Amino acid sequence: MLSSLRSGVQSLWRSSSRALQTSSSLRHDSLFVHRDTPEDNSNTPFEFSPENKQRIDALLAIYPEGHKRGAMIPLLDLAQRQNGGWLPIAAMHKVAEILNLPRMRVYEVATFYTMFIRRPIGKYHVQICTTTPCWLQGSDAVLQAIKDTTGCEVGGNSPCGKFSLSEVECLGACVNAPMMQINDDYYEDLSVEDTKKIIEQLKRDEKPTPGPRSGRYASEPLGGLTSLTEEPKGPGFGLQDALKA
Amino acid sequence: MARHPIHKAVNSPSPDTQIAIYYKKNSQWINNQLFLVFAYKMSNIAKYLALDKVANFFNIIKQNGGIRGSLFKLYRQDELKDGQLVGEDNYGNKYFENPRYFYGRNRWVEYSDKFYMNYDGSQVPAEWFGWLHYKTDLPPHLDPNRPKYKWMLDWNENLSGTTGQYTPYSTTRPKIEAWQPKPKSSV
Amino acid sequence: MCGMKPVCKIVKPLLTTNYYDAHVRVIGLYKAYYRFIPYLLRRFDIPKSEEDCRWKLREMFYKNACVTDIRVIDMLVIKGFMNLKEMTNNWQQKGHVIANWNPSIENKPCDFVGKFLAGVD
Amino acid sequence: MLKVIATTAKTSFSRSLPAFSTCTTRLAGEIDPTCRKEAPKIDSDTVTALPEEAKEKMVYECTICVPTKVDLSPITGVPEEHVKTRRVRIYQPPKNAMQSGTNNIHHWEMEFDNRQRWENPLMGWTSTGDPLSNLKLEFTSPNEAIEHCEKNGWSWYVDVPKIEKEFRPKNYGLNFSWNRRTRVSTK
Amino acid sequence: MLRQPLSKALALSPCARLAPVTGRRYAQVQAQPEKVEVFIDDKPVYVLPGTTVLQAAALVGVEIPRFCYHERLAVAGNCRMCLVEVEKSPKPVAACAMPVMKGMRVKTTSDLTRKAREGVMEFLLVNHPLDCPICDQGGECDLQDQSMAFGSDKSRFTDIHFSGKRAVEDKDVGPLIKTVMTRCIHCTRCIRFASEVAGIDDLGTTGRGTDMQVGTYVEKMFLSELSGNVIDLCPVGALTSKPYSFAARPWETRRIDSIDVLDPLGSNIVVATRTNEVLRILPRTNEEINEEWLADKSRFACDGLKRQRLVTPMVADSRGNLTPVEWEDAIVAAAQAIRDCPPEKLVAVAGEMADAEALVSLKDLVNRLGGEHVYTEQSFPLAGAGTDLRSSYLFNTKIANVEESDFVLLIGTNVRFEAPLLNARLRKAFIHKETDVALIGPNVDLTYEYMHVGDSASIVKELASGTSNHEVLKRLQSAKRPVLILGADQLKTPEGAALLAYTQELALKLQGKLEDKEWKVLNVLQRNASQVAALDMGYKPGVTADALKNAKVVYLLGADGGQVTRESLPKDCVVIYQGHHGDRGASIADVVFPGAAYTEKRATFVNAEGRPQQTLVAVTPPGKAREDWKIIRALSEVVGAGLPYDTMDEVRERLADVSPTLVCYGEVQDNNYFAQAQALTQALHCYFAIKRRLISPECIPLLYGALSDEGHPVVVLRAALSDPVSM
Repeated sequence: MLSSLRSGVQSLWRSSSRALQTSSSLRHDSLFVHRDTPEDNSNTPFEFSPENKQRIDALLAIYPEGHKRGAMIPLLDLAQRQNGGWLPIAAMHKVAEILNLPRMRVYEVATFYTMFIRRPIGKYHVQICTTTPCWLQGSDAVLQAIKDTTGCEVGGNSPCGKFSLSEVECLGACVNAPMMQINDDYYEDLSVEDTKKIIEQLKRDEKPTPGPRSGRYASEPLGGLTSLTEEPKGPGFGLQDALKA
Repeated sequence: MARHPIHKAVNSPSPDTQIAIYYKKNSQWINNQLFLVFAYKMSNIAKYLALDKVANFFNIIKQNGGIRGSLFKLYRQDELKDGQLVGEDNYGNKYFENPRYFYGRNRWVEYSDKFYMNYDGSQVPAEWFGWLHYKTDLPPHLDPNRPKYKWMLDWNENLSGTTGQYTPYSTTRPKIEAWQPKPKSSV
Repeated sequence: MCGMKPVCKIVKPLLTTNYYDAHVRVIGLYKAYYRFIPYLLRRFDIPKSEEDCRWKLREMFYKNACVTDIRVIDMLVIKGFMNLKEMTNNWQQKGHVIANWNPSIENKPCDFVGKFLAGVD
Repeated sequence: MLKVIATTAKTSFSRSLPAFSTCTTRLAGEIDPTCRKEAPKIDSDTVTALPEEAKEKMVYECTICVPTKVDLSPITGVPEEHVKTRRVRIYQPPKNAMQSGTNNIHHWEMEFDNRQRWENPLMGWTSTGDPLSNLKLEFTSPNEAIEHCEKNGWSWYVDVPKIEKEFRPKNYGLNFSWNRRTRVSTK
Repeated sequence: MLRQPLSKALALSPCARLAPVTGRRYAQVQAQPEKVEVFIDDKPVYVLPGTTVLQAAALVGVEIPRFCYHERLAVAGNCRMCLVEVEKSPKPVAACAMPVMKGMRVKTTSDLTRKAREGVMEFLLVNHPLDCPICDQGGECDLQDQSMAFGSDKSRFTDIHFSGKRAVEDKDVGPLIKTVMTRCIHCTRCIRFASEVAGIDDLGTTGRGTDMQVGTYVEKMFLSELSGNVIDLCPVGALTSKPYSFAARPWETRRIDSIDVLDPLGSNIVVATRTNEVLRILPRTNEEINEEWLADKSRFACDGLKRQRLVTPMVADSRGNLTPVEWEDAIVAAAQAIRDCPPEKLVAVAGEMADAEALVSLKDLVNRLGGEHVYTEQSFPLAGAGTDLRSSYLFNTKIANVEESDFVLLIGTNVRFEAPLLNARLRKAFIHKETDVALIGPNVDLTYEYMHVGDSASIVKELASGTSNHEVLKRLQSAKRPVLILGADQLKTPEGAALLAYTQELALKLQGKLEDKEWKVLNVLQRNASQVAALDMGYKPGVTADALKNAKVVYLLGADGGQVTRESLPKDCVVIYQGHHGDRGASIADVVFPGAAYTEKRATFVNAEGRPQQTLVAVTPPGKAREDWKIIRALSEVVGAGLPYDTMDEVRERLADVSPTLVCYGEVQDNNYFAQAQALTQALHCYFAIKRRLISPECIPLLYGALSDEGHPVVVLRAALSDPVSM
């Protein structure tokens, strides 16, 4: 609560803040302590759905006795998916209850992994990569396009509540830069128009085709193959004569 | 001889007016002075015969309330002086001046009778202290420039050695809070 | 005699090597003080008689009568002469000398209830 | 200073040594002469010394036998009440619970019982009349401390800390053991 | 914390246990594995295989700097401060986690080691604020000291000039612990303490990398009865004591080693004082009692020593209001009352913090006057052997030996509340020695798993007679070193005698079968610090209503337990109260004598094991207060029955006359005569049906858990010492 007040005051004084502090504060975009909100407090009910309960049983069966806590991450993931992409504290408590662990141990895991999102989030979580290869390929423009179309700020939700935007580090699809991840799908080789189109489709709750937008199938070269163009040679190619049977 | 009041220190709007008032009030006394100077010149012989001293003696006795009064004053103050009553303060102390005595003894105070023998210097209030010690020649009741504020306290004599004296007390919080027994309500 | 434990040990002496010499030194110190008493009374204006001073002197010496260690005796003699010299040279003042009688110190209560009420340990 | 005293106390008695003398110097002369090979070398100072000086020197060179139990209380100058009524605690300083380091606790200390402190009524400062309150001596062993206390005539007692600990090898792997309760919940 | 089922865990072979080096009396005699030779700075040392380098170094007196390592906690190995060079190892190794190997040569002062330490220190200081001047840890800070010894004078990391140091939000974990989390260096000692020793898994690390922080994630109090120990454990100033904050620097304080009297264990403490004020209380290592922990009540109740104190003698005036008087008047008033009183109507009642010296003087005084009525507040059944045999009211197993036990049965005691450090021992045994615990009584949270047998006292009877078919009986009978712990509070009731008798019988049956004849089974856990000494001296336990009904003079020696009330006394009865706090006792008194609290006197206290220990004078008693035995001694003289001792040494001689065990400081005498006690009980036929449900105090882990009508928790904490009942 105090920190939100603080950031509010700071944004008011942003222009003159240099006079007040000599160094910028190092802060992560998410908090590592829990703050009770109307949507997220320990009293909000959370219960796994019957299907998920079956999944939990199956998951727990994988782990041997004495190591059941290994199922914590799958369970948290299940909870997050069931809860529309974010993980309320009540879900963490539920997981702790299932695994018979102190709650703190679940908090530790949930805060450690950035893919567990502990604040309410839109239906579509747009994660745009701005690491060097994507950045060189124009991820700034893509980011701007997402901001314009969704109305999100980085680290925030859109006014309609449908979208959330995060800036992330490399997602491992540098060959198809620039790229973004929306929920579980990668959208690659983006141009500004592509991005806008994808967002528009999502606004209508249509599902855009994931993958590269450049017409590539995967990460092959854009202008066709430059190597390995001929038929692969058969076995024994280039072998010493003496070794040929 | 600082006979004439010097008003350098007092930054009043019209010092001359005040001097005029002062002199006007004391004109009788000045006339006496002039007369004395004249008499001095004219009566060397009388002086030679110490007759002026005799005159002074009777004058002093007279001013101090006859023989009984003079003896009492002598008993109380160890000296008898004649002089001009300059003023009296709120506590009943009377202030006198007589330039016939040399500088340093020509202003004095007669403490109020209520002090009887228990008089001491601290019973002189601050404003009269200044006049007594020649810091100013203007008696305080004639000095319009003296600041008068609501917050100024009445003069208070030094109470050391009396029951009203200041005794130091601890200003620190006690380290141990003692238990206060609950008073019994009955009877 | 306490059996196995060594009772004596060999050490370096301070002034004397035997009780006789030590005794002689103590007597010498006593005499020096004794003879100084009249001067002491005059010089420091002590409100005591010579007899008082002699008794005090005897008392001071007898206080350590039970000391058997030669080195301790020697050290006491040394300190005694130091004290005497301080007096003869006027390094001590009247207050120091009169302090031997402790005239200004109130006696602390020594019975239990007295100590208890006074709150002294 | 010593010389002064020595000369002051010089006497001309020449009686034989008393029978109870514990002086060991006399024994030195009774060594078997056949063991001696050569005349002792005498330095020039000894030769040229005056008889008094020689005697004095001899005193410093010889040794005497004294009781093991030394009582220094007559010459320490400590007031008698602080010798007779005080109790000395001999102890090993405890490890400060706030810190891990143990380098400053491998010795023994002695301290006196705590005496009365009182408070200044004006400022609340505390004072004590105990000259020994700040005396804290360090020793390598309790025996040294005991000897020191006995020498000074203090009564003492030894407080032996119970810090002998069962040695159990630590094992990082125990944090992860699957079948023991030592498994830590954070791993 | 996934635990094995008890049976499975117990089935494990004990070979994993390592025998202790120092001869603990009940230690298992096992074949010692061959020791290996290692060289620490070229000094050879033989150690058990599996010993860590750091432990081996400690054996030869080489201290390796550390932050995260603590010998009573699990190895974490995350601070890296203990890096040392090992010959033939390419990189420095963490000494705290590295087991020794044969012929290993460790160099703790080599260049590589020094450089490694300097590097670690540089990293630690990158984000550690330079606020030592306003930090409460300053002067006793491991980081401060070690950076002086091993650190570099400047940092090469200039990035912080632009980005600033990491800043972490402070946590609110209750009124006892102050947190300044920016100072945290992530040693995780507090987390490990909470999860291993305290058994409260509330602390943890959240986030990762530079955003990692130690805390509770959600805002909650650190609800442990041992929470104060994390203050000691924290090597920096991240966790400090809230009541002590900004009070003093460690070099300003005088430290006096003393004994705690707020629980029956008699934990060893260090009282830090300055200007005649007790500022804080720290634990002092005593492996036989408190190791190096201290319960919160003992640690934080010291500010109660400054409140509600009796500082002057008081006598009730004609209207019954207590008015301050001088000592003479108070003593004369009390002596008058005692002289006028026939000896059989003089009743003395000792409270829970009375010291042995005062107890013996009071008893001697009453006896000299011809009276016999000396009581304690806590009751104990007198049927059978009663208190004649020491073994029937002591903690015979001894606290440290509880660790050696393999099965502990708690009967009607909430150890966590009554003796938190004993509970910590039990938990330690549970974790490290695979000891199992069972409980008869209310199902309370003891911070470890236990077998709940039921809450009826009749179970004890069934166990004793062997008619029970509960699993716990089999476990008890198969145990090599069983321990029974009976809560003394259960013995207050009319059925107490029977409960004690059955417990004695059960213990004796178990003991008869043991191979280890020295092992003691029966334990009674007393509730306060004075009871054992009082019983040793022959005080009668539990003041009876009959005695009070006829009393003419009642002498309360710190008796605030509420056993004596005005209603229970005749109208004209004179009550004399002697104690250090104004509470129930003082408020019904006609004469009040101010005594000294445990930090203000040299006094003997006997703990639940029967171990006498002495407190030392840390501060002067406030105002006109005097040491307790002296008050009684002075009173005796005025009464006309002067006690024959004037000094503390003489009182102690008297104590030794009464019972030589009372002055064997620090030592415990072994107790026997269990069979005789049981035989006496049997002869008197104390066995009768017991059906009561056991009720033990609900666990309120913090002192201030029970809110009184005063409302605010901290207020209650302050008054904690003066009013122990509300805790």
